Amino acid sequence: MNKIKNLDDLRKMKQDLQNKIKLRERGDSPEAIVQIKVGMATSGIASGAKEVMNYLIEELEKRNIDAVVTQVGDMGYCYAEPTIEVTLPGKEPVVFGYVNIAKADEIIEKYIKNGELVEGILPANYQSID
Amino acid sequence: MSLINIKINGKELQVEEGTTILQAAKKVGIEIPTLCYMNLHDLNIEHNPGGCRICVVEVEGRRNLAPSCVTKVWEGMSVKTHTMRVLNARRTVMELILSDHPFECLTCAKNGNCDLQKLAQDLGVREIHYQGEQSTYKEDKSPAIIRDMDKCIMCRRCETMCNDVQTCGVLSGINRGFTAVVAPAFEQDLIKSPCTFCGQCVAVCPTGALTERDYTNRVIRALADPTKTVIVQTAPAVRVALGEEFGLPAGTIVTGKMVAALRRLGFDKVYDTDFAADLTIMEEGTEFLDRLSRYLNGDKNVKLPILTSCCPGWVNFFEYNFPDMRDIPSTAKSPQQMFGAIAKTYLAEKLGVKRENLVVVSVMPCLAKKYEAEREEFRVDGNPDVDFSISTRELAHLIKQTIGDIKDLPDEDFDKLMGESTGAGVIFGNTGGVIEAACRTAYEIYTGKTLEKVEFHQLRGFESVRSAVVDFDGLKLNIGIAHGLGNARKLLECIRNGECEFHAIEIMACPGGCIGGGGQPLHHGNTEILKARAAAIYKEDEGKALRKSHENPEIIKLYEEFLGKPSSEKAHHLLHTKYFDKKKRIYIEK
Amino acid sequence: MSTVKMHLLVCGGTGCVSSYSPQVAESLIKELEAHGLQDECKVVKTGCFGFCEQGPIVKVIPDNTFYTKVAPEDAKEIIEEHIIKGRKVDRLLYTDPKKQEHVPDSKHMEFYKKQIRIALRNCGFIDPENIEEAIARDAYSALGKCLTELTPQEVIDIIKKSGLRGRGGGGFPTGIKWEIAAKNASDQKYVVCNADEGDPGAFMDRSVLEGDPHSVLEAMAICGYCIGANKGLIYIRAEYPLAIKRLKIAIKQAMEYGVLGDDIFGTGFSFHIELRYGAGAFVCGEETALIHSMEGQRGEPTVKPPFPAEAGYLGKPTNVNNVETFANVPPIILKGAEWFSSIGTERSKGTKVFALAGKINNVGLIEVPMGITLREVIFEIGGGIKNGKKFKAVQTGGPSGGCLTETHLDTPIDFDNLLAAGSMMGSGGMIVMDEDDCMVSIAKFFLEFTVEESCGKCSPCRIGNKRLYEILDKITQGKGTMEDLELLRNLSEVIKDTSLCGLGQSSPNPVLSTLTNFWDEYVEHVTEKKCRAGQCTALKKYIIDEEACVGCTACARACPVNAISGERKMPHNINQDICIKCGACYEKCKFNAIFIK
Amino acid sequence: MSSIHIKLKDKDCQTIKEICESFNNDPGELINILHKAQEHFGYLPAEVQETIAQNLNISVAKVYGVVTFYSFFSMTPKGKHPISVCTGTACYVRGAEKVLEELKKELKISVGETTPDGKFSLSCLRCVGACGLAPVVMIGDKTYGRVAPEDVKKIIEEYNS
Repeated sequence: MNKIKNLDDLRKMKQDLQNKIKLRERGDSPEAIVQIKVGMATSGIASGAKEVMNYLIEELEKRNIDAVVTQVGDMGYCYAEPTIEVTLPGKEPVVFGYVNIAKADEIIEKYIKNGELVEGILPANYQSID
Repeated sequence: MSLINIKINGKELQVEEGTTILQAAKKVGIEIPTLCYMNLHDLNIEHNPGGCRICVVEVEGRRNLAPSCVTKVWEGMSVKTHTMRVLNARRTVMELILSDHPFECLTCAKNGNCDLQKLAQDLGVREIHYQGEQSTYKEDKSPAIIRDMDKCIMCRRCETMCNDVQTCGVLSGINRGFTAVVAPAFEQDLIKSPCTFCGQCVAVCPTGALTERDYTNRVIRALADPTKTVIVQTAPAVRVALGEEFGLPAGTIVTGKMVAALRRLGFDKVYDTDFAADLTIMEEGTEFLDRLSRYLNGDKNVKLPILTSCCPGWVNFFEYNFPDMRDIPSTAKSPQQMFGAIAKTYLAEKLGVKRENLVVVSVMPCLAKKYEAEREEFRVDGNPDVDFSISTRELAHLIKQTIGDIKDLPDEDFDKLMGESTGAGVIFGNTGGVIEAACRTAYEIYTGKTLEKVEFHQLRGFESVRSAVVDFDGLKLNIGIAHGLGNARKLLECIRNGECEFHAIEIMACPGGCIGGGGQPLHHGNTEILKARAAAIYKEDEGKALRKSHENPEIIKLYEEFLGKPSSEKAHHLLHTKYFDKKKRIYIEK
Repeated sequence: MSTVKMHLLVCGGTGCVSSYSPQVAESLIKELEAHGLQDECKVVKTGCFGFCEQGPIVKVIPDNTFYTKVAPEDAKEIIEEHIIKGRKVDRLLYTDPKKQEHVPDSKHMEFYKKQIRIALRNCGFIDPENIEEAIARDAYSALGKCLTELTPQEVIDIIKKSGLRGRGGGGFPTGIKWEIAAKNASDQKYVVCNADEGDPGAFMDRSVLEGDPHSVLEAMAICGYCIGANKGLIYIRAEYPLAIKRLKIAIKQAMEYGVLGDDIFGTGFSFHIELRYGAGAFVCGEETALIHSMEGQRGEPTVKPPFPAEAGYLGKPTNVNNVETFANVPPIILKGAEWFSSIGTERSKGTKVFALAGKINNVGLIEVPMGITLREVIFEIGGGIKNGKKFKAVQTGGPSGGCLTETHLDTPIDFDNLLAAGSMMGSGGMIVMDEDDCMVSIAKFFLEFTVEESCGKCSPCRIGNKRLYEILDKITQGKGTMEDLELLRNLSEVIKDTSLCGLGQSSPNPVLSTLTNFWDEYVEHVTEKKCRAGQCTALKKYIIDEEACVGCTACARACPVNAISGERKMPHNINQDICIKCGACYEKCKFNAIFIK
Repeated sequence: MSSIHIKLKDKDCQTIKEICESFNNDPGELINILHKAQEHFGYLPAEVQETIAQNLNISVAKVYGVVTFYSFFSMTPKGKHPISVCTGTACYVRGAEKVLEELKKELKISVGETTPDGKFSLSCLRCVGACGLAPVVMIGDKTYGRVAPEDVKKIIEEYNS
C-alpha cells in the first residue's frame, strides 16, 4: 500500500485515480463537454458500431479530449449504419452516417477539434433519440 | 478572586466571580425557593443537578428562565427573581411535581417536616390543574429504611449521598422519562443490596420517599405489656440533638430532661449507652494494647492498624467492600450491642427478670443500629440482645404524642448499674471521639502514668480525613480518623496499598460522626447545626467528674462481679463478634 | 483502464439495501460476466442516491439512465438490452407522477433539478468502501491545504466567513464554536462528531456516513488541527450497522494511506479517530448528554455553562459538530468561503439536507440551497402530494419542530424563518401531511415520542410532557374541554421556559404550532367531538345509510357488542352508545351501506 | 424492568472478563462493553451486569442505571424472530400504528414482550431509514416494506411453517 507521505503524494495519487471516476464526472455534466452517441442496435453492431465506439473512446482519451460516449439504440438511419451523433458544447447535434474507423478519426480531428464540417452528415430532420 | 457587578431585582451588588445567582441573592436577603438543591459546604458536598427547576429566575437577555442554583453570575448580569412569569413557572412546575405525588400527607412520616409540603404552601398551590397517571413502585421495607418511591421527586440528593459522599453505590437513577426513579440495582430491596443503612439518604430526602423504619409502635406495645420489663439505653449524640425537635437551639444539652421523659413514657429503667461506650473502650483498648505490644515485639501474625468497630454502618461497609481486610477491625461489639449483651445477662440477673421478659430498647442517632440489632449473631435462641432501636426523631415523636414537650421537665439521672458514664463515653458521639477515649485509657494502662491533660486536641476537628500523632511517653502512635464512608474508603485503600501506616484508625460512617447520624433531627443541610452539636458533646465531657473509661465505677464493678478481666473468655463471649464476607453475596432474587 | 466505457451505479444505502440492492448488484455482475463484458462495464456500489421511494436504484453512467425499483431478475434485461444494444429498459424508468411519463435520465427528473449537492456531493457517486474513489474526488485535499498552507486561525476564519451554521438543529455558527474550543488551553482536547441521529424520520447523517465517510473523517481532522486536538470520536447510533461498517473501513483505509494517524502529510500533525456507540436514547443528541454517554454514563444532560468547549469529554475542551456540518467543511476549504456564502440567504448560508417523507410522491433525501421555498421542495422536488390528495401541513424539525401550513409554503427556508414561523430547522426531517392527517393526533404522536425519550432529570420535561400527552389523548378521545386547551398552552410555555436541555425546551413545539395553526381542529375535537380527518377512532361514527341497506343482517351478526338492530330485510340501525367503533360492520357490508362520519 | 434469572457458567464469566479487558476495564467504556455483552448473550440478564460491575469495579446499581436508560439494551431475551416495527414519523403517517396493533393482536403480546414459545418478540424502532418503504417491519434482518395490516397474518405464517 502506498502510504501518502506528503501532500504531493496525495496530489499525484489523485491524478492517477481520476480515470477511475472520470466517466462518472463527465456523465454528471455532459452539457459542458463533447457528447457522442453511437447507434448500437442489432443492425449497428453488425455493421461495426462497436468497433467505432471503442475506437472513439480510446482515441478521445489519447488525444486528451473530454467527451462522453454513450450508446443508443436504433437511430432510425439503418441505411447509413453505423451512425453517430455528436453534440459540441452549446451547439446543435449533428449526425454522421457510414462511420468507420477512418471516418471516426476524421470526425475527431476536423469536427470535434476545429468545428469544421465533415462529409457524411445526415439530413437534420430527425429527433434526437435518448 | 475578582469581583463582579450584578443587579438583582434592581439592587446593585458586587459578588465574587463564580458565585451563583442563588448565593448572590441570599447576600442581599432575597430568598429564592429551592427543592433539589443541597449544600453541605463544610463537608464539601454541593448537590445542584438543576433538576427540579423550582429556583428558576429571569435573566435579562436570556431566552428562557435560568436555574439560579447552578447559574453563575457574569459581569453586568441583571436578574429578576419574582416576576409573574417566574411565579407562574414555579407554581406550574410545583403542580406538576405534586401531580405525580401521592396525597398521603396525613399519614406520611414526613408530615410537617417535609420540604415539598412546605414549598407547596409557600408557592400558594391550592389546586392541581394537571392531573394524570402517577408513578407507582413497590414499597421496600428494610429493618432500617423504608423506601416509598411513589413519593420520590427525583431531586437525587440520596444518590449523591450514597455514591459521591458515602461511596456505597447502592442507589442509582434508573429508567428514563416519566418512569425514571432512584433505586438499587434491579429495583431489588435494600436488604439485598450492599446498603450500609447509614441513613444519610434518609437524612437528606426532602419528602417521605426515604424514611426510617418506625419501631415506636412496637415500643408502645411492649411498654403497655405488664409482663415485660422494658429498659432503655440512649446514645451519646441523642442528648445534644433531641432538643432541636422541641424548638431548642442546636447544641442544647437535654440529658436530664430526656431521662425524665423516658421515665414518664413508662420505661422501667433508663440507662445510658455511654456506660457501654466505656465498656467498649475497656475491651477495644485492651485489644489494641495487646496487638500493639505483640506488633512491637515483632510478631508477624499481628496486623495493625486496628480499626474501631462501634459504628454499624461502617461494619456493613467493610463487610461489603473490604472483606479481605475484615481481620483488622477490632472484634469489640458496638456499645449498643455490648449494652444489650450485658443487660440480658448480668442486668437481667440483678433485676431478677427472665431474658425473654426483658425488653431492651435503644435510642440512637442512627438507622444502621436498627439493622445491627436484627443481626443473627446478636441473638440468643432467637431472642435479640437489643429488641428495638428507635432514632432520635422517633423518640421525639413519641414524646410529642404523650408528654408533649420536654422543656418543662425536671432534670433526672440515669438509673444505677448501667447508667454511670465518663466523659470518654460521651465523646463517642463526635468524629475522633472514640479514638480519643481509647487513647485516654490506653495511655494510662500502657505508660502506667496519669494523663496530665485528658483532651487530645489533635484528634478533634471536622476535616474529613485526619491524621495525628499521639505520644505514649516516647512511643509515637500514628492515628488516622475518617468520617463519611467515602473518606473511609480512601483511608482503607491507602492501607491496602501499603501507602500509609497507622497504628489505629477511627471510622464513622456519617459525616461529623454520630451527631450527624441518619436518625438525628434533620439538619436540612445546615452544617452550623452539626458544629453546635459537636461543641455540646465536648462541653458535656468537660462537665463530667470522671473522664476516663477505666475510672467508671460501674464498669469496674461489672468486671469484678461478672466479666473478670477485659478480654477474658466471658468478655469475649459476650462482648466480641466476628465479621462476614458479603462481597460474594449475589444481590439477585432467586 | 480506458476500455471501461460504462459504470452501473447500484445504490448501497440502507433503504435500497433493505429492498435487496446487493442482490441486484450481484445479478448485474453475473450477467456482465456471462456476456464477457466485465472489463467494459463496471458495477459500483455507492451510497444513497436520495431517491429512496423508488429503490433499489441503478444508474447507468455515462448516459445517466435512472432505473428504479430494480429487482435481481431485471439484471438480464438491463445488460442485454441497454448495455449491449443501447436500448433503455422503459418499464424500469422513473415515471413522473404529474405527467405520467417515463423520464429517460436523472438530468430530466424534477427530483434532482433544484438540488445543489455539497454535503451529499459524493453520495451515490463513489464507492464509499474505496478510499481511492474518494481521493479522486478531492478527499483529504482540503486537509492537506490546511496543514501545509494555512494556520489554524486562518482556517477558522474561512469557516467563520463562509457563514456555516451547525446542521444538527441549533444553527450555532461553526467557526465561532471552533474558535472558542481553540482558545481554551488544555493538554488534551477532543473533536466529537455527533452521529446520534435520532429524529424519527431523519436519516441524512446516516446517508452521508454510508455514502461518503471520508468527508466526515477529513473534516474532523481539520477541526482537530484548528482547535488543537489530536483525537476524534464519532458517537454513532448502534442502530446504524451499515454506517458503522463503512466508517470502520474508511478509518482503516485512511490510516493505511496515511491521511489519518501520526504525522499526516509529514507535517507533524497527528489525528486519530475512534467510534463510540449510542444505545438508543434520543436525548444523547444533546451535546452534554452525548458526552456523558461517551463516558459510560446515563445520557442525562447537564446545565450549560460549562460548555463542552470549556469542559467536555473527560472534562477536557471538546468540540461537538454534527455529521452534515462536518461534511460541508472540506468543500468550503477547497472552494472558498465566498463560494459557499454565495449560496443561501442572508443569515443561512449554503445548503441543507432534508429527509422528505410522509404523504409525498418522491420520498427521499434531498440537498437544497437555503432560501428555497417549501412549495418548491414539496411540489417540485417532492412531486406533490400522494394520490392527488390535498396538502395540509408539513412538519419540520422532528419532535422539536412544528407544523407549518399552506400559508408558509412560499416562505424561504432558513434557520431564522422557520423559527419565526414556530418551527425549526432541526436536523432536517420534513414530513408532509395531507387532509387525512389529524393534527391533534400528530401533536400526540410527537409527544408520545418525547415522553419516551425524555431523560427524566428535570421535572417540567419528565412530568410536564407526560401531562401534555395525557391532555392531547383526552382530546382525541373526545373528552377534552376548552379549559384543557388553555392548560395545554400554559403548560407548553412553562415547559419551554423551564426545561434543562434542548429536548424539553422544544418538545412542546408540535403542540404550540398546531394550536396556533390548527386551532379550529382542536376546537372541533372538543366542542363537536369531531375529527375531520377521521383519524381519531373514538370520534368516529359508523352510520347505516337507510336507503342503501337491504337488511341482510350481516352487519348485525358481525357486531361484537350487539350494537346493531333491525328487522330482516329492513334498514338496520347502529346504537352509538354501545358501538365500540371496531369497524367490523363496515368491513362486512357488501352494499356500501355503512359510512363513517 | 422484569428479568429472568440465569446461572452464569465459568465460561460465561470468562467471556465477560475478556470483554471488559478488551476495553482495559475502563468504566468509561461501559456502553461499548454492554454492547459487546449483549451481542454475545443476546440480552443482559442481571448476572451479566453484576459480573461486568465487578470487573470494572463500579457499582452494579450504576450498570443497571445505564442499562435501563438506553432502549437498545434489554434484560429479556428476544424471540427467535425478533419483530421490530418502525414508528418513525414517516412510517407513522403511513399507518405503522395499525400494523403494530395487528401484530399485537396476531401474536397476543405487547411491545417489549416475547411469545410464550420464544418464537417472536415485538419491539418498536425509531426510523430504520427506509422511509421510502414506509411503513416498515423488520423480522430479524429481513425488511418488509409497505406493510398493510392485512399483510401481517401472511408474514407471520412465513415463520410459523
